[in-house]
Amino acid sequence: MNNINKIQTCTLGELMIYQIALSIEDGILAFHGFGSPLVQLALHLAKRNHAPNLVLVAGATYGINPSPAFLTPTTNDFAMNRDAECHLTIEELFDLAASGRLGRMFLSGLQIDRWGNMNVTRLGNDERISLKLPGGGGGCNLSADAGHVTIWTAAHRTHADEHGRRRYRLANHCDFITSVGHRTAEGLPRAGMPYRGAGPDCIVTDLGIFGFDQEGHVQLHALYPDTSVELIAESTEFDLPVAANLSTAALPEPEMVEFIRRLDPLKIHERELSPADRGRFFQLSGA
Amino acid sequence: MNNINKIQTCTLGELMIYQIALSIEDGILAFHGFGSPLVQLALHLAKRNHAPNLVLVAGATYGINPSPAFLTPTTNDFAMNRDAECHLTIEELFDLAASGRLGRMFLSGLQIDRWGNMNVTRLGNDERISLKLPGGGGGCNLSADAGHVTIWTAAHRTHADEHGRRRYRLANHCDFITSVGHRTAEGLPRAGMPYRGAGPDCIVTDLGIFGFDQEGHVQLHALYPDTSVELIAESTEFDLPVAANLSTAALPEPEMVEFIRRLDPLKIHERELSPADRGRFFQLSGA
Amino acid sequence: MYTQNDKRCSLTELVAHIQNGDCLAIGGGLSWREPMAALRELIRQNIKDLKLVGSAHGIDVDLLCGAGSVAVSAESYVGFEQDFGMALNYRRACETGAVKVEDNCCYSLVQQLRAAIQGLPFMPIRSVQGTNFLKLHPEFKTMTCPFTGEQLVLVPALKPDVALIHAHYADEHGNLHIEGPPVADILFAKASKKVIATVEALIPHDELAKKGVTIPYFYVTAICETPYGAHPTSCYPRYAYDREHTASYYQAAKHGLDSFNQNYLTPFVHDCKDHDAYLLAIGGKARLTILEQWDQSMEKWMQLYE
Amino acid sequence: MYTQNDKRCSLTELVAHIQNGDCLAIGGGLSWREPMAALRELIRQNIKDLKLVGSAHGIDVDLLCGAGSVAVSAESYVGFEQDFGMALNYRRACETGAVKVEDNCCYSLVQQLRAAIQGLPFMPIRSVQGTNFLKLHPEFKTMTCPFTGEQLVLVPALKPDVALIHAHYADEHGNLHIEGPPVADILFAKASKKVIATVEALIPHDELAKKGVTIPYFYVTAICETPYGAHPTSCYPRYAYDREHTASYYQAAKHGLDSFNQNYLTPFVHDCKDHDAYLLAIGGKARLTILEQWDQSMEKWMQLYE
Repeated sequence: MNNINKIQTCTLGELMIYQIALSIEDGILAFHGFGSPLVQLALHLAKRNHAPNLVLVAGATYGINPSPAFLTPTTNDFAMNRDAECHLTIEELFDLAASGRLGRMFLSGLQIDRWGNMNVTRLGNDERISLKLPGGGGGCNLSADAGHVTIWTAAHRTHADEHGRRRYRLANHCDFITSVGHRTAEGLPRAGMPYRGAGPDCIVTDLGIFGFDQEGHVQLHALYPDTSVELIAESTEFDLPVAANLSTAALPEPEMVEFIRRLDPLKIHERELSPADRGRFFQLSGA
Repeated sequence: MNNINKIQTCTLGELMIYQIALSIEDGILAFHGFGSPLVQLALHLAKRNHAPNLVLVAGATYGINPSPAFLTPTTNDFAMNRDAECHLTIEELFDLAASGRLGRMFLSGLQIDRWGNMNVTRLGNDERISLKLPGGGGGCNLSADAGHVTIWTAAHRTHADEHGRRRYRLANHCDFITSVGHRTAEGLPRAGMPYRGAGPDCIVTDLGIFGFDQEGHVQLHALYPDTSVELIAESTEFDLPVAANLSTAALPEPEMVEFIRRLDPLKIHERELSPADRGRFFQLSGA
Repeated sequence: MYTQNDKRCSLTELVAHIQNGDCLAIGGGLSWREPMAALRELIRQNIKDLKLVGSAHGIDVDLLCGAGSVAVSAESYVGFEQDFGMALNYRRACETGAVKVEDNCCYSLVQQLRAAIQGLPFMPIRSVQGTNFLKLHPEFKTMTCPFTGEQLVLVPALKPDVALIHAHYADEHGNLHIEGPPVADILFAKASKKVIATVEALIPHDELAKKGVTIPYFYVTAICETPYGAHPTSCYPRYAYDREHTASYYQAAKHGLDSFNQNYLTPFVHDCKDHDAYLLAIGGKARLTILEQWDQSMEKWMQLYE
Repeated sequence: MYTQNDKRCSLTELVAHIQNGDCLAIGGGLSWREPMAALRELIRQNIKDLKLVGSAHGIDVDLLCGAGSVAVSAESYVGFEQDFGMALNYRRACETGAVKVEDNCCYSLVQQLRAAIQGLPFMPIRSVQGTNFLKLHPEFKTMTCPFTGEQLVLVPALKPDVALIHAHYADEHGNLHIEGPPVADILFAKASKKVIATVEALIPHDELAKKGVTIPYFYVTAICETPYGAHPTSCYPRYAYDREHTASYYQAAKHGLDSFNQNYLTPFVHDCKDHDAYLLAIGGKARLTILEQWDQSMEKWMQLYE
């Protein structure tokens, strides 16, 4: 308790973790994949707080409801899987998704377009790959199958190079569509596809919180205490509609912050953030 | 050894077990299904003798290479599965068959036609079932998928009723085709079907040993010491070609007989035989 | 997704998850680990018009047929093997037309369950074509494979309304542990809309986790601790198959439906208000002890089959 | 069907089962239970032109790309997660065109392996359509479902030439036991033409049976006892991931292929005549003991990641 009383601020990472956690419904089965410490922490935070009946499936190990010893930088580690209640196999997790029983999945991309399509496969084109990315794991399948998708990225903010050019994370175009949002690679609306899931309904970035309008287009929903519509628009390649009830994102409670810090003593989740963003702090309201 | 020296005869059941065992190749995976004590004993006999590298899958339990405590009248029993080396699941066994890795299967029927099609589903027709049989388990699937099929029946012999009518086991027609032989229900040759397996190549009955000719028609291969071509023809509804090299079936060695008796102290396998057939004995050559 | 913390309920409540007309998948196989106590309760609750799906079954399906609970059988085998032979109540019900015969095959069933588990409309299969099963299953379709040009059969997804399982152990959360052959229980659990289970014993989660979770809790709707819940089928290593009781069952069935009603259903189902009463009726502790002592010697084990 | 009684062989003989141009499925996942000793031997044997299939991989695939052993990558992820980020040798090889990119997705891979396991030409899947994976996989087809009218993708059977697995235990007959997540190893073992395995230890069958057989012997072609065969990836509970060694690997790769050759491949692969020599090169008993003592205290465990 003493520790918690001392917590008067949260970091950007902690805010993002909390916001990702808020997208997670109680009583669903959700899977955090690998290479996603912000999401891993968000799932554990959600389960501890508003979603005690969450069926939490750990990425890479497919353990259910583990109590990680501490967050490790690589996901398929016994530390992440400690005391799992039971286990799935790789095929079972994907079957659950394909049969409509994966309530929510978390996906990211080096390019995210206005429909929530994403690219984690490559930059360049069929003839010439300018940057080979690691690939999407099961994101392609799960973007179609999961009930809902939370998108997150900690690299929304762009900086102009010496020629004033920016490489946008929220971009007009994906060089390769690894996972589908509300329009397919061919531009077809998602509703016409035989997918199980409803697609992305939330994007949590280093700059704000976004949703999707009825057309399936990204829409700004909430700012952070240190961001603005203009700042966000500057780092977004496409025109960004703003929700009528634009708000400022809620911050986590001190005990949530304490929980995150306890679960991630090595601060693995900060590796998702830019060095500059690691210095962003927000005053907690209760403090 | 003393026991073995005393064995001077074998029973019909033991002869059939030995003959079924002779159809089993070494180094294959074979499955004995349930409700088939003659086959269960044959597989264990084969593995102990000429087929030490047989992968013996026990019916109902899907245990591999068990050492049964004793044969039980119902197959899904720990006694049958004792000390199994490892286990399959139901789906794995059938997958192995469907992918061409089940070398041999053993099937029977209340009606067996000249092409090796069999009926264990019902007598009667679509409108009226005159006799509901237990059903075929996985025989339908395995008759298409298994590399080879050994057919067995202990009820080949027919007896005329007071009107001189016989109900043939080896019959002109199956009321229902549960498992396929060398012609489908529609009369198509097996070669035209996308099956994995080559179909039945051997029938062991209470009267003799049969194979199939190039057309896929049942053919008499070997008599028993107490049967004749005429006797067999009388109990077979269809015309029965006789192989050029018709022989008398080989009898088991005394140690094989002793092995069978040790493995089946309750004489469960005799339940497959008619009361009269339980009294048939054959003098062993070595005796 | 069944996520409540405590899934325990009474046998009456457990079985009430089954509705008239449901498609019911019964776990276990032949004389092994059939959920017999729950089936007897189902008969007492007068649940009717069931469609049964499964692979190799015996007394479980025969009992329901004898009690008039079944409208359709899509099992692949119902019988008593070399033990007693044909399933007499089942046979009668099929021959009179009281039960509609939609026999299936083991692998077709597996593929149909897999389609449900994978959220697919169908699964392909090579076998079945060339047999008469296609007449019993007009819902099966065929296609020409676009890769090989072969003809394949497409079997549609099968999603039972309820899977009814008897397992060795559960924790309160509903994680199940089965020892020995799971038969089709895991497939049933994953494919079905609801999973209800009787278990020999409820144990703390830590203990269960050490034994291994066969079926994760979130598939499981409700559980009921029901020791000897598989009797007269076996639940090794706890107890062996009660062949003697099964023989008396078979004798009762052999002499017709009236005999079966009078000599089996009445004394062992209807007149037993609950599972404890049934256990007394079949011989109580004395009889159960004999079944539990199968592993004391080979002779004791063999005696159970004589 | 591999049924010989004694499947033991040397690491050299084991790896010789892999031919130039083979489709190779590597077991394990990310930093967990990769068959690294066998992969180093594969490089020493100069086996080339491999097509790699798998789900989530890291140093295993990256090492083979750095050594020039790979022609095609059909993995679904190759990287070092938040640990080090991109897989640099892999990335270079893909960008120069040395390795042809045929990225796949986890479930598509699962369904392709299942088709092989089930002897089917293909498996259906709902997802993938609407993405650009169909461009990378012109062999995928689509069909209109005859049951629902939906469009489905048909992914063809994938039957790797060789599955290469590192397991905890084997018996001489080739039964394998894996502790912890099997990842796709069981699927690979069932789908592949050959299965070769390194294991931490050979143990008698009775002991193995008590632990549980993860992969039955008849799938397994050959085995080689290779303690620490997963190093620098983990093989819990025996030893943790060697992050320090992996960091030096990463540094070597970061400065280009020459640097990687000189600072990693030469000292840790080519100059090590065998696995024992490698274990000495990475620090011998002293280093291995540290990795084995991960469970002595939370502090010791955490230190491995600092």
